[in-house]
Amino acid sequence: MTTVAVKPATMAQALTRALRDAMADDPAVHVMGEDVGALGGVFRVTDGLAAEFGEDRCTDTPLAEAGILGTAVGMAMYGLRPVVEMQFDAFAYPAFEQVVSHVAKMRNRTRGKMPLPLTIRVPYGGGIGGVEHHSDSSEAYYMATPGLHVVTPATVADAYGLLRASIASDDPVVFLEPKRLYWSKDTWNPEEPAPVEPIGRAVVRRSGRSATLITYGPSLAVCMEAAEAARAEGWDLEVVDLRSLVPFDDETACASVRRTGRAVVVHESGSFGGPGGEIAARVTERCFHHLEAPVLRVAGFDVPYPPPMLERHHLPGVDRILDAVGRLQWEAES
Amino acid sequence: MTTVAVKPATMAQALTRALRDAMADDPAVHVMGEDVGALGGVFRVTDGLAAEFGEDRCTDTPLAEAGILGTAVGMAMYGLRPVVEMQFDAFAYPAFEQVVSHVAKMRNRTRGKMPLPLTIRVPYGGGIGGVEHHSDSSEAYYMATPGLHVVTPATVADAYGLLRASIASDDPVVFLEPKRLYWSKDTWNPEEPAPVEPIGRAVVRRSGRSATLITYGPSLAVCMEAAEAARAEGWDLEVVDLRSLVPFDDETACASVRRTGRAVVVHESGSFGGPGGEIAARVTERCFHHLEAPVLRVAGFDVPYPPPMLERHHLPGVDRILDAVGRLQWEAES
Amino acid sequence: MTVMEQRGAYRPTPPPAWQPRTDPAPLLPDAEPYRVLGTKAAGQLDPELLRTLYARLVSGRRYNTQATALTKQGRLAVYPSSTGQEACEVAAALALEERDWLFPSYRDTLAVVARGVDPVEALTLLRGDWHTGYDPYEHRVAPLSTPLATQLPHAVGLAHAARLKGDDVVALAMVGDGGTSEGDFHEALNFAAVWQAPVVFLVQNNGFAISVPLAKQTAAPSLAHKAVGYGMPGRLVDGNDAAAVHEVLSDAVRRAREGGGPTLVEAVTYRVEAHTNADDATRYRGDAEVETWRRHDPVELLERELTERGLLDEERVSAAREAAEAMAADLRARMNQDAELDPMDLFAHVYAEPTPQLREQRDLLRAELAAEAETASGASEGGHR
Amino acid sequence: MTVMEQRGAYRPTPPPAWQPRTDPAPLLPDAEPYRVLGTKAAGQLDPELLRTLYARLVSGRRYNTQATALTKQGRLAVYPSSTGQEACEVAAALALEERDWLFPSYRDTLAVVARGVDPVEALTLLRGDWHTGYDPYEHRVAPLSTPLATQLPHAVGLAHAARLKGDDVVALAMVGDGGTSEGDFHEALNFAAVWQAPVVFLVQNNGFAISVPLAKQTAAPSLAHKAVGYGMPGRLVDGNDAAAVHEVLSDAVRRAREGGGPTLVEAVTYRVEAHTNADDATRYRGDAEVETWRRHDPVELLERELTERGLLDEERVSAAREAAEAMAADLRARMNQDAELDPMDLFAHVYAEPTPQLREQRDLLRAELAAEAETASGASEGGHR
Ligand SMILES: Cc1ncc(C[n+]2csc(CCOP(=O)(O)OP(=O)(O)O)c2C)c(N)n1
Ligand SMILES: Cc1ncc(C[n+]2csc(CCOP(=O)(O)OP(=O)(O)O)c2C)c(N)n1
Ligand SMILES: [Mg+2]
Ligand SMILES: [Mg+2]
Repeated sequence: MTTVAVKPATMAQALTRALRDAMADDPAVHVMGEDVGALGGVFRVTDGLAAEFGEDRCTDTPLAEAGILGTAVGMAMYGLRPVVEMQFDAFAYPAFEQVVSHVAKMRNRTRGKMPLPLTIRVPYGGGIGGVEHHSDSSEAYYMATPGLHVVTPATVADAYGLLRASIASDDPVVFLEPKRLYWSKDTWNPEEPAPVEPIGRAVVRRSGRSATLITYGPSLAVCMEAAEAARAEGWDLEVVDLRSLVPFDDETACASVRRTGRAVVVHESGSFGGPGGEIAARVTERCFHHLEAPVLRVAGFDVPYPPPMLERHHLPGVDRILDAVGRLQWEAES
Repeated sequence: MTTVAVKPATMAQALTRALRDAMADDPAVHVMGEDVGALGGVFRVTDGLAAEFGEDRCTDTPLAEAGILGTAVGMAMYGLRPVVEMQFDAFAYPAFEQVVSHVAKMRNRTRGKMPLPLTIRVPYGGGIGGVEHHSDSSEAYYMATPGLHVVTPATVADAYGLLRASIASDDPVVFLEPKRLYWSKDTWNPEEPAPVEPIGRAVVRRSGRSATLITYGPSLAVCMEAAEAARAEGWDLEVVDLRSLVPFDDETACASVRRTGRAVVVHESGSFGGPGGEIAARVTERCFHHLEAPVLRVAGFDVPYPPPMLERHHLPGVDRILDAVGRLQWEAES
Repeated sequence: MTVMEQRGAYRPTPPPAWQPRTDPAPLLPDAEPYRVLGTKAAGQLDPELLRTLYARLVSGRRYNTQATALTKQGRLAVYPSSTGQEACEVAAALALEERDWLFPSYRDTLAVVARGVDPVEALTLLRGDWHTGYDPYEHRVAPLSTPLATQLPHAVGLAHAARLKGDDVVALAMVGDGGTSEGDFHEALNFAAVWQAPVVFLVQNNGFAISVPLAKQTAAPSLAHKAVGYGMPGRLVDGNDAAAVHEVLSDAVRRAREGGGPTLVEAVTYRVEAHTNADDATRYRGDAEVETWRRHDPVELLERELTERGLLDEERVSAAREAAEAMAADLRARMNQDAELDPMDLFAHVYAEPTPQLREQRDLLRAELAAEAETASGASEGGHR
Repeated sequence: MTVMEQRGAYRPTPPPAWQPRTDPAPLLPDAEPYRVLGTKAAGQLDPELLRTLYARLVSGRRYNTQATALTKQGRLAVYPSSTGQEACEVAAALALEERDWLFPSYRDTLAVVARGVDPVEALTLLRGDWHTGYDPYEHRVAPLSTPLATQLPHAVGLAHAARLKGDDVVALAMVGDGGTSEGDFHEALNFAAVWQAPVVFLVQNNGFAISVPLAKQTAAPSLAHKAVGYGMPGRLVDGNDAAAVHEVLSDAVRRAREGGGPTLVEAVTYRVEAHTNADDATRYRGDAEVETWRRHDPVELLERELTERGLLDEERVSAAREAAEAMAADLRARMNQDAELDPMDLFAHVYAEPTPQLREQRDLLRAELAAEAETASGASEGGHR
């Protein structure tokens, strides 16, 4: 009964498949955005959808993000399930008013009468050598906006499962796709994708007893690598992949930290006012007496995302993570 | 040599005076926004400026926030110091792309050649019975955007001093004005306003030794009240007014927490992904071994800002603050 | 290779054909706002329609004065009156079929009521017990939109979705002169034109955006002239002439329904009251201008037409007034009752299922309320509650 | 009081006067794009101007092919070529005086270079060693704007500020056909018209926004028709006719400088290459269309005109080509050198003074770099660095 992996698939392919299957299952699902039609999107995630489902189901819109999201809101009001593609993180900002003042609030404003089942796909983060405005980690903005779900996959299988779950959700979901993982591959069988779990569950990707790395999306792979490297230092690290920032799975994160007594939050987004502050604060609130050291954060610097040639110095890498682990006051233990 | 208080002034009056003095001192200072001219702004903060300095210095713009901020950027490029008024917090969102992609980044993009000395005044927060979209606490968005200063006064004197400092800053400042304090009064002498201090310094508003309340803007008065009320419970609370969220004055906040060993962060903004997470996390990182209890947060609920008749249940009040103080594990001490 | 040699191979062809895809001429609005009342054409109008409009205008005016009165009594937090603009408000509602959708701006509670929404529900937002007080699906009225112009793309999307589903539904979206300056206005009109969505945009040009007069808002010949830049027709109409507004909107709705695409209608009107009860209009305009417009009152214009043509007798007038008074009395009575509020509603509709985080906060508030209730009912035992 | 009684007091007056504030007729663009080359009017053109344009076009074309070649060699991360659009790029730069300002879009590095900015500095963004590679004040060129249309309000604000200061400076802002759909386009044009700011908007309509053809971008008769909705003139010009573009832009710049306010110019051209080197244009368009446009090449059009009128001899052609080759060789050589980078620059320009938070992070990076350097220079001692 175990899934047979036919051949490796990329995360981009898994996302395409999720869109395709969602569109095939439910005629209310409409994909829209800049260049999503004939071109298949600049990352080719919508490849083939216009050909299979027609231009009315997968629509090249005019170049105006507030207009894209605003019309998607109207479409959702009429019972459709729009899946909007924002071309890059920073190009979602023109739609920010629609996100905050309408998308996030419509259900609440209307006492539940007018839910907005729409998904906003946002390729995010750096590591692909993009020029300015092409590598922002914008999750902090969405996390601070009640009414949104904020979901981000770190694996090929999750890309499929979480996108299906997001499209199926009756609430608006900001679905953050780690750009640098688009071409990451994994053995995954598109014919037997894993069951679609509800969003809001974190997962322990690696068990360990020395300390917990709490992370998500683009930083998971780096954390896994760091955990491997840490063995040389005698540390056995646990790695938690949050998968969804809203809702936040306190249970999984805190259970891990209670076991290990130490934690580092790792993400690419800037540190100040970024997701890590929330995560560190809530874990500390809940696990204070289990903590041997303060929860530390390893994050991007608090600077505008750097130009391609400097991004390696900005992105949290294995060394920076291990340095932080090293600062978790091990002397207190010995 | 002490300042003689002539008569009580409101925060709105102090802000008006700050604008007036800045305009009189520097012809480069231009005020612009919706209804800032003849009307003097919906909160009357720009009252009299168009009459005194002419419509070219205090300009009623078309109704388009991205256009207002975008043209202000161009004006700053040409050597002016625009002070932009956003009518309400939620109506600044249309300008979000300009804020994030240009205002915050221009200096950095141009290696310092093109700084943008502009101030964005944003009336923020609730407590004035406003209908939806008129009471957002949007500071989390700006805090998470490197390149911006984020400043917010809690007293009449600071309203003057911090606004003068913001306008004088060679960097862009998001100046958050707590709406519900516009009509708060204090003895303050407009003819001898306190010296303009650089932004970035927190201040201890009340000394105490049991625990620290860390707060800013609209919540300061509530915290002061809570500190008074706490005496009945035997708690002697210290209150720190941050005054600027960026830069963040770690020194003052941490010195206080090291003294008291306990802290509660209080703000009106939502808790999840809000400023309190950052503040709690960074204080914990720096003061872990001085802490008797986790840093707690008392904040607005993680819901869209409620309608006027329900806002009192949403806003952090004295009771909610004292409840949190009560949860600071006092038994550990005794 | 030299130029001369090259030129042997160079075969100049005519430039690629330039064809404007839309003929601009029919898109341009007339030079003057379209008027019917007081003109010969008024003779052609359906008397029943005029009488209906009249009754609605009388009731609409009464609604405006009643709502304003409620602010003075503290029963409404704020009211942006549409006094003087009733012709637009009423005609917008009447131009639509039941299956159509209305997308009102924050000033348009009258249009919402004219469409059938309960007045108390329409005023919920301004009373402050909740945001949108009505079920948008009941009368197909979108929530009143406070962030200006943001409702316009919603209308386009809904109309587009309806067409995709094969329903002949039209959306009519309302916006002010100030709102036309917002980027969302531009994006909405462009999407509508590209998609040929069945949507009608009604701009009520009432001369002001709070204190900012039209001349500081735009330099265009008229707001209706913006239409040509999107490839849709622009229509200019006297916004105080209920018959004219109704006709122009009905034409546009018909055109949209028949697949002819969107229309931009500018109704020239005037905000005779202050922006809201909280505003002080004397700061930015003189009485003379207001007076001119008071003498071009939509209710009186129609009343005069009907009277002159013998279509209005005292009975009808009294009936209209009595109906308006009854509506007002009912509104007054119901608004004078305190709204019933459950603080726990704060958490009820944020998500389909509250997140674990919200459940925690809900429990906190519940405990607080229980403690409050206990303190209130029990003897006062001191302490900070 | 009855209606009849009331009517005694009712003094109907004519409706408040309606005056369009701008006559729309002169704002409307011509039906066909304006052309000069190949027409009789070309005879009136200044030969020196034509020769200058020619030399610049030849050099511009060479710049485009060289930059594209650099992407293949991995020396540029990405390059959005303006091949086929050189007439617009060059004319935009030449229409301005030294004291004027240029606001380029991301595709316009050629216009930036034509304005005098060092090509290596102009390409810094695309090479990836920093963002804006040049000092905007040196040649009065704003940073290349990647977020589409966001530079347009900047141009308006700068032009407005200059006028307020009494300087007769004009700003010329460039944007693509796709960019006209953004709200920022709308807001910028509206502010410009209301303020009568000395700014010229040049839309290069090159037929596509990445893969999206114009027909999915707008339903307007032309993009120039958008001007009337703001109350400014719209001009339509053949974007491959360098003389025509130069003339139309120069007229608009003069008009702006003389206080006549803004102009919207649509230059009809074509993006003959893919969107960038990373794009695959075969996914969304056929060769035939591209071919038609290749035969309406801006360099060839001008070359032909000059040649036919005997204004171009082999010497001039060679000189132009040699200058272009020299520019390309220099560019190649300098781009083949590795950029010098200091990672500490990450923190240098975020604020005038780094915040305490940034100072901490700077120290962290400095320590990391020191440790890296130590590891690199010393014997490998194991460990995770
Ligand atoms: C995006 C946005 N910006 C600002 C406001 C604040 N505001 C409320 S009404 C108003 C003026 C609106 O003018 P107009 O569009 O002409 O409508 P009218 O009030 O005349 O009906 C303003 C600026 C808002 N509601 N939304
Ligand atoms: C606000 C914004 N949205 C999306 C993008 C991504 N993007 C880059 S170029 C482009 C197409 C631009 O088309 P057009 O304006 O016609 O200019 P052209 O590429 O043809 O020169 C898009 C969608 C962007 N840079 N900025
Ligand atoms: Mg108005
Ligand atoms: Mg284009």
